[in-house]
Amino acid sequence: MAAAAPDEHKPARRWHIAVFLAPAVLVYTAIMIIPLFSTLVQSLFGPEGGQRVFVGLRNFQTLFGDPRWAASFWNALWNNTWFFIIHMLVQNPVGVLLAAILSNPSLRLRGFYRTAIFVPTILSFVIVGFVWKLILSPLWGVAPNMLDAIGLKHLFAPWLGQEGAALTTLALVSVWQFVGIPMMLIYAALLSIPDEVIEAAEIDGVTGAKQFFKIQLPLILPTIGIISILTFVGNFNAFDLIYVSQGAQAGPNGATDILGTLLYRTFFGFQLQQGDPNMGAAIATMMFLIILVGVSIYLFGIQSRMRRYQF
Amino acid sequence: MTAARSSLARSVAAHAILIAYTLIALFPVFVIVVNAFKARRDIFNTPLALPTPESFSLVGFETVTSQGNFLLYFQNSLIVTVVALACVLLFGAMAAFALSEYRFRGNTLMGLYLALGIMIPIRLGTVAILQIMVASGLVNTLTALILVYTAQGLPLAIFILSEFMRSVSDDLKNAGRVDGLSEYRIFFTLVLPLVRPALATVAVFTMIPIWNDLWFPLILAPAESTKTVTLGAQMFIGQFVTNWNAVLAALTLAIVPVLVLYLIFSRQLIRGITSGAVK
Amino acid sequence: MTALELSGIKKTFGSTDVLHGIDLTVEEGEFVIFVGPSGCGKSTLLRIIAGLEDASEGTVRIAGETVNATPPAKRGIAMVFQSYALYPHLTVKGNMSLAMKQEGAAKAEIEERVGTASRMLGLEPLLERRPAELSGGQRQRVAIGRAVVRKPKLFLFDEPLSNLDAALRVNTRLEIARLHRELAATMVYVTHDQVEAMTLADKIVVMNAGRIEQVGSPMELYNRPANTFVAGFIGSPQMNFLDAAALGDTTAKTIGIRPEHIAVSAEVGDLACEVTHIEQLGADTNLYLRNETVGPFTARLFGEHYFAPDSRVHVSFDRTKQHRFDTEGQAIR
Amino acid sequence: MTALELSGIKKTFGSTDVLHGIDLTVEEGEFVIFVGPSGCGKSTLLRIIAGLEDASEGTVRIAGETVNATPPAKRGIAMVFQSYALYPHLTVKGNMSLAMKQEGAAKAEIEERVGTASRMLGLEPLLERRPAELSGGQRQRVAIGRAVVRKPKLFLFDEPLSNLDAALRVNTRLEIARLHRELAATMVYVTHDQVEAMTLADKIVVMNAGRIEQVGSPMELYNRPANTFVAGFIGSPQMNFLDAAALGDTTAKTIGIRPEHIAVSAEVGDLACEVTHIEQLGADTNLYLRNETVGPFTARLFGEHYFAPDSRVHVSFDRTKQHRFDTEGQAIR
Amino acid sequence: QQTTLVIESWRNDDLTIWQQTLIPAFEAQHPDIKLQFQPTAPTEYNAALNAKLEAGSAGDIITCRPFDASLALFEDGALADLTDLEGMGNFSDVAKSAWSTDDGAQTFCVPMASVIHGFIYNADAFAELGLEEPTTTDEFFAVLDAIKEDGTYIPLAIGAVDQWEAASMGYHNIGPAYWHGEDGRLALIAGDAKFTDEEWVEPLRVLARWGEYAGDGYQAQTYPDSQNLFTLGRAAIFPAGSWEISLFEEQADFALGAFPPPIPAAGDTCYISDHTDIGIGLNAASTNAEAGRTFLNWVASSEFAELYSNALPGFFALSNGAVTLENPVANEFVSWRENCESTIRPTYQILSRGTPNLENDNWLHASNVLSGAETPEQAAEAIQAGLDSWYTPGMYE
Ligand SMILES: Nc1ncnc2c1ncn2[C@@H]1O[C@H](COP(=O)(O)OP(=O)(O)OP(=O)(O)O)[C@@H](O)[C@H]1O
Ligand SMILES: Nc1ncnc2c1ncn2[C@@H]1O[C@H](COP(=O)(O)OP(=O)(O)OP(=O)(O)O)[C@@H](O)[C@H]1O
Ligand SMILES: [Mg+2]
Ligand SMILES: [Mg+2]
Repeated sequence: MAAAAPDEHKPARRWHIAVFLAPAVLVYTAIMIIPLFSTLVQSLFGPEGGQRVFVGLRNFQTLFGDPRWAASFWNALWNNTWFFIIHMLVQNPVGVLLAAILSNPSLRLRGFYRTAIFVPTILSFVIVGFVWKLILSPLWGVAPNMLDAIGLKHLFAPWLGQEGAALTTLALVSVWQFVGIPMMLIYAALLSIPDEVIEAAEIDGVTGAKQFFKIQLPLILPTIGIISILTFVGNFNAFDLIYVSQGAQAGPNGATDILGTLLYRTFFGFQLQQGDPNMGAAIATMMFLIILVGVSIYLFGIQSRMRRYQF
Repeated sequence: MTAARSSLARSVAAHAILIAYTLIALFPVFVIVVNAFKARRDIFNTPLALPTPESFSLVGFETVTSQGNFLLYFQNSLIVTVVALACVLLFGAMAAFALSEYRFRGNTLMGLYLALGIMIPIRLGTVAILQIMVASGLVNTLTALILVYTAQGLPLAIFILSEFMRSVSDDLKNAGRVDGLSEYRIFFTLVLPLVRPALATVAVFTMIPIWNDLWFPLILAPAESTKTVTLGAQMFIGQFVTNWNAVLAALTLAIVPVLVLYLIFSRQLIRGITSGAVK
Repeated sequence: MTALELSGIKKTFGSTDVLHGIDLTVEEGEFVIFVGPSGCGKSTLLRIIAGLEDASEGTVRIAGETVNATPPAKRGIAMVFQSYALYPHLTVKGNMSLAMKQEGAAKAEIEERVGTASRMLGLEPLLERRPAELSGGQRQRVAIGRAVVRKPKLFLFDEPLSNLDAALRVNTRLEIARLHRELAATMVYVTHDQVEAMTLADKIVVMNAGRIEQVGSPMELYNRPANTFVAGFIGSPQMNFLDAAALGDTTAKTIGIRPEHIAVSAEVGDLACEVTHIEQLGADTNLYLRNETVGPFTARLFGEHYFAPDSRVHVSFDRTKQHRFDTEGQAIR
Repeated sequence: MTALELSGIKKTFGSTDVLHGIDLTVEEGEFVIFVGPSGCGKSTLLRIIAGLEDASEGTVRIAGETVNATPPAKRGIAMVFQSYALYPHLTVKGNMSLAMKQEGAAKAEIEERVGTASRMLGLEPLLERRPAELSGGQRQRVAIGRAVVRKPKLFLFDEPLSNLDAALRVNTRLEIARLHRELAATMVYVTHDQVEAMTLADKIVVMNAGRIEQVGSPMELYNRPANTFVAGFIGSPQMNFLDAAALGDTTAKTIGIRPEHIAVSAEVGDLACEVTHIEQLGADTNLYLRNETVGPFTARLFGEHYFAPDSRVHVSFDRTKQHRFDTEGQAIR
Repeated sequence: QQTTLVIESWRNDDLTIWQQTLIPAFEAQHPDIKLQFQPTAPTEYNAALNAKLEAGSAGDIITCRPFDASLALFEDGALADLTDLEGMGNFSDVAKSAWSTDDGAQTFCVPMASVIHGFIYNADAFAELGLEEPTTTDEFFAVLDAIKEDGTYIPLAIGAVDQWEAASMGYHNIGPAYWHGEDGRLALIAGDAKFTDEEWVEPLRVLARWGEYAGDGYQAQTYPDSQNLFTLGRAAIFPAGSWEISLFEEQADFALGAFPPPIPAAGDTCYISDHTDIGIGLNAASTNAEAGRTFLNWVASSEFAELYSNALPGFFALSNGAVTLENPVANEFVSWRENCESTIRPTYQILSRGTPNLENDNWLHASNVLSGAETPEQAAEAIQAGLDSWYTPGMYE
């Protein structure tokens, strides 16, 4: 335990800061930022008479002015938001719960559980899409038969084909796949809490769930913040799972279309639809701005105010 | 923890929850693995049945081993993953240390800058990245992939590591400073070992998308000699027909190395790494 | 009634044996102090009593019940950790009130007890601070406060006053003694401070390398140490151990004489010696002496005295206060 | 030469003023001890000298150079932290040798110095352990070891012996004194232990609430405290402060008399009083007394003495050892 | 000296055929040219190819999607002009239309194959239930009713989740008979016909009726599910494309039969969708253009046609030379060309150039109709509205 804020030293030259930052900044700027921004800039260009010319904000006007574009965009944004809500409501609490249970040092088979729960995160989307489609398929009987076995067959429906259920179903599949991530992060954070603080709590009679909420949770709050922001960023960038299980059209009837699939279709094209890098970049810019706002709120508003504890 | 502190009811409840969730987590994996060893018709007719002598089939694995050069693909995937991972961890941790340890002008802005990368799918930069690689003659080399994955992994690594580094005791770093350690030594000998659990976590998070990525191998290094496993497995996904036996076989095999890497990293998830440091 | 009974407690960390079978009975309301050299297993024993560590062997009984499998929270204890173990995210007040809140105590009562404890420990202006904003001694006081607000039947204190200044130490010591009387609580207390041990304890347990060397009242240990270890450990400066032969005593191996039982005079005395070093403590003076036959030894004088280093003085031992030990170091009575 | 010079050091944490302008000069090779109540700013001052904390105002000069902007690593200091701050992932040996490795010292030399330090501190059997596997006192010894292997010109010790037992404390104290002589190093040392302060210091700095109350040699402070604060702080049990009027002295407000300067006898004496409490420390006896006019006070007797509580005794004050203070608490000389 | 030609393709499926049949045959004749077939997963092909072409790392030989995708590449200068390639003479204008400029003046890909839509059925099941191949829509539904009545088989293997199944295997399969093939298609381009016209809505109505004959939960049934349902013998009829032939022959352990799309009423002309689907062209930036043209000439030859059509029964070579097919089902499909009028999918030429994309809209609304989420009329309205939002007839002339 020590002072909460990093110390301020003001030696004359602090080259080491530059040295620490340089490799990451160089690689990252060259391979990521420059290409990405050269792409985003394209949102200000458009085809005119066979040439790509600067068109200002025209693409954005199209995106929000044209009812079809706007409809797809808002639909995707709303779907995305829902996707995110499900993750926040299901993935993160479940992940935190699992980590809290797993962090109990006397728990047997801890390593096994941890690995087992993490395995889905390792799988490639192709497999995940395949297996869940197989399981949820009304034809091959996995889910229907299992529900039948517990007398709940009537609950079964071809969820992936239903407009109302498809997105939620996929969000839950995604939760299934990624719950390992919050779990591991929280687990790592819980490990750093000194044993003695926990022991003091034991003596004070703060045990079990109370111990988690009163002692551990406040100490790992920054990690919870990280998880939320990573979920936000990850969800608003999500693409693959929907793509492999519902295709780039994100059916049924656009019910699972999220920003990622909309962007992919627009940017890279799909089937007979030609890729439109300019409109694609406009959508990407919007996504970028949405995420940027979220991350900035976190970085400037929350992270800098969050109390941290040192061990 | 002691015997006295473990209550039976609590541990029964804990195990019940964990077993329930483990079943949920592993059931689909079980379906995958079971079906990787079955003939196609049995996959769909009896997806849940264990392979029986009649339905047992290694046809998928046979296809995988007979087509393409999977050993080489595995090797490529491993090289790319491990090297990129090493770079991400090293560079990422260094940058995270700079951000979390020093207050300098533009600190938060630099943090934001380094986080921009997680806000746009890097796929969008494909053309420019490919142009860079073409210009530098790196197309169809593993180096191209390593560079891209390093860049791709950095933002997340920095984001997570800087948070964890903030919780390393200042007194400890200060003790190092008083001991005359340079900032570099403090980073390498004090801070890095103490954030081992976070490093392991970041390593796992970074490794998975690299290992499973299809796009950049396809674009940057599609040549036979530089194919990765995931790209190799794509050859069984056809326009109208997907050879699910082979896909399942290839991708089931592909889980093994990541799982091994995961297990190696998760051994770094050690408790009490900082205990005994300060009063 | 027996408040605490330890029988055959052993503890092994990996291949290190830390406790080699500890048997001890503490009566209800007793104030027991553990003393012993650093690393002899005092904290470990306390942690075993608290249930934070499993004994490798042996049983712990609290109030007559075997508690080996009882969780710490159910043992009815409060503990001050040697390393404080404060909750870093809670204020001083939060740290002190958490346990009572947990027990569902009424708000007013919590307020009152936290108020009393913080007044006693001089923590009032700091109630809203967090541990990171406290000095070492302040943290230690919060740790004490956290334990005392709970008023349990059994207190475990691990060097609770080590970082406090003399004045505060005396006050807190008196407060703890008062608490002990008022609550009729049983207290198990670890300290390195002789004054604390002598003034607070009903019973001192002298430990050494995982074993109990002697149990007894403070003056018993001071006047009738069972062996050289206890004799040397209780009292400061330490008892002088002189070769019995050199002093002409053939029935013992070693003669122990406390520095305060040596009279020093410039002219007369049994033994002539040379002053090697002199320590002025204000109230006392420690004199480091050397005699050719018996070797170096220390004398302690009341008040201020001046002797030039290397000057020669004469000393007389108070024969009645002399301790005799055999070759095993056991006291000969 | 001046080893350390502090001028006008102020420190504010948020809205809390912790140091209110500290001026102090420490000569090369001097052993300076800071004492003061818990929370008075001793550690903060040490941290400012080390460069771990910025002074809000004022300058720190080490060996004549202003070091306000010099990083700690370049100040040529070694420090024992009050909270130890051991490297938890390194072994005891690793903890002690890290700094020397950094300096590029030869392997053999590192081995040798670590060997010497660990022998001096009794850490030899523990060299391969990690901090988590050590007892509190052992950790503290590692912290000391880590500082002493480096042999710098300026040592900063923050309560380095607080968790050690009496015997070890005496030994370590002597070793530190030896180190001080041998290296001719300057030492700045914080302690709450009167004996340590009296025996080690060339100069004691008494701090109170962020200010220096008095600076002087140990016996100077003991015999000629500048004010009631210093008088009360130095010496244990504390000096008795009695109302001068009650004692018939009209030129002072308060009369201070140390417990050891009070003679007690059953029959004769200046003042008759009642014994309220008695503390047997073995070598000394503390007597808590009460007189109707002057109130309660403490006497300290050499050796063992028995008085029944509530019995009546007579005391005489040693008039030559009496201290007189004015209404501001300043000593009247 | 040796040159190596890298062939870009989305046909992962054909990897073995190239490696075992086509490449050896070519290399035997041209020992100085090595071929390397480098397929990409079909869903990634367009995006990956575009990126590689733009950055200049694409292969020498480019497999061409029909119509606009390739046209755009040609217009961007990524594909070489092959109008003067000798082998081009082997192809009809219709065959070349998919890879020619709108005015037909330039051709940039050698046509490789077309696929024909129709229905493949489980002949054993038909025999068992005593059913005949239907010829009219009514007969078709009678057959479906009979199968449904019997209950052993799912009448129709079709799912809605992958969308394109509903459009290509459903709407575009049975539709030409209603909109009269090329006439209807060209009228649509000319603006003389609309999706809301009776002849375009009616096939949607027929499609809507399919739902009740599809398997349980067909809304969530994927295309591979449909394939498996059929080949595992659980479904009786599969609305198909001819590309299924080789797979079904390999996987099904029952006899296969095929019938063309039913005609609306007895005596109507029969129409089939004979869709030009694969072409092959030359990367304009290729440094091995000469070798590339040599290779493309070989692709245009009847030798290739023979090899390819037989290696991939169901992909019918487009060259003029007669090709003998060994596969009976494939022969059955080809034989429809004699009695029926051929047409291509109406959405491919010109009409899918804008946003919203007509083909994609077709997928979406056809699957909505199939799954019952929209009425045929609503779907037609929506499709037409989408098209009208950007297309004016004649805008590309
Ligand atoms: N980060 C901080 N924020 C606010 N106040 C602080 C902070 N650190 C220390 N203080 C306060 O500054 C004062 C001096 O602290 P310091 O640690 O110097 O005391 P000390 O003299 O070393 O006391 P002790 O003998 O108890 O160790 C204390 O009252 C403490 O509460
Ligand atoms: N986790 C551990 N692993 C190995 N040895 C340990 C561990 N914890 C403590 N020890 C050892 O056990 C012995 C007893 O430790 P303990 O903390 O009980 O000592 P102590 O009597 O409290 O000492 P101190 O007065 O220094 O606090 C010590 O020698 C210590 O090194
Ligand atoms: Mg201890
Ligand atoms: Mg301090």
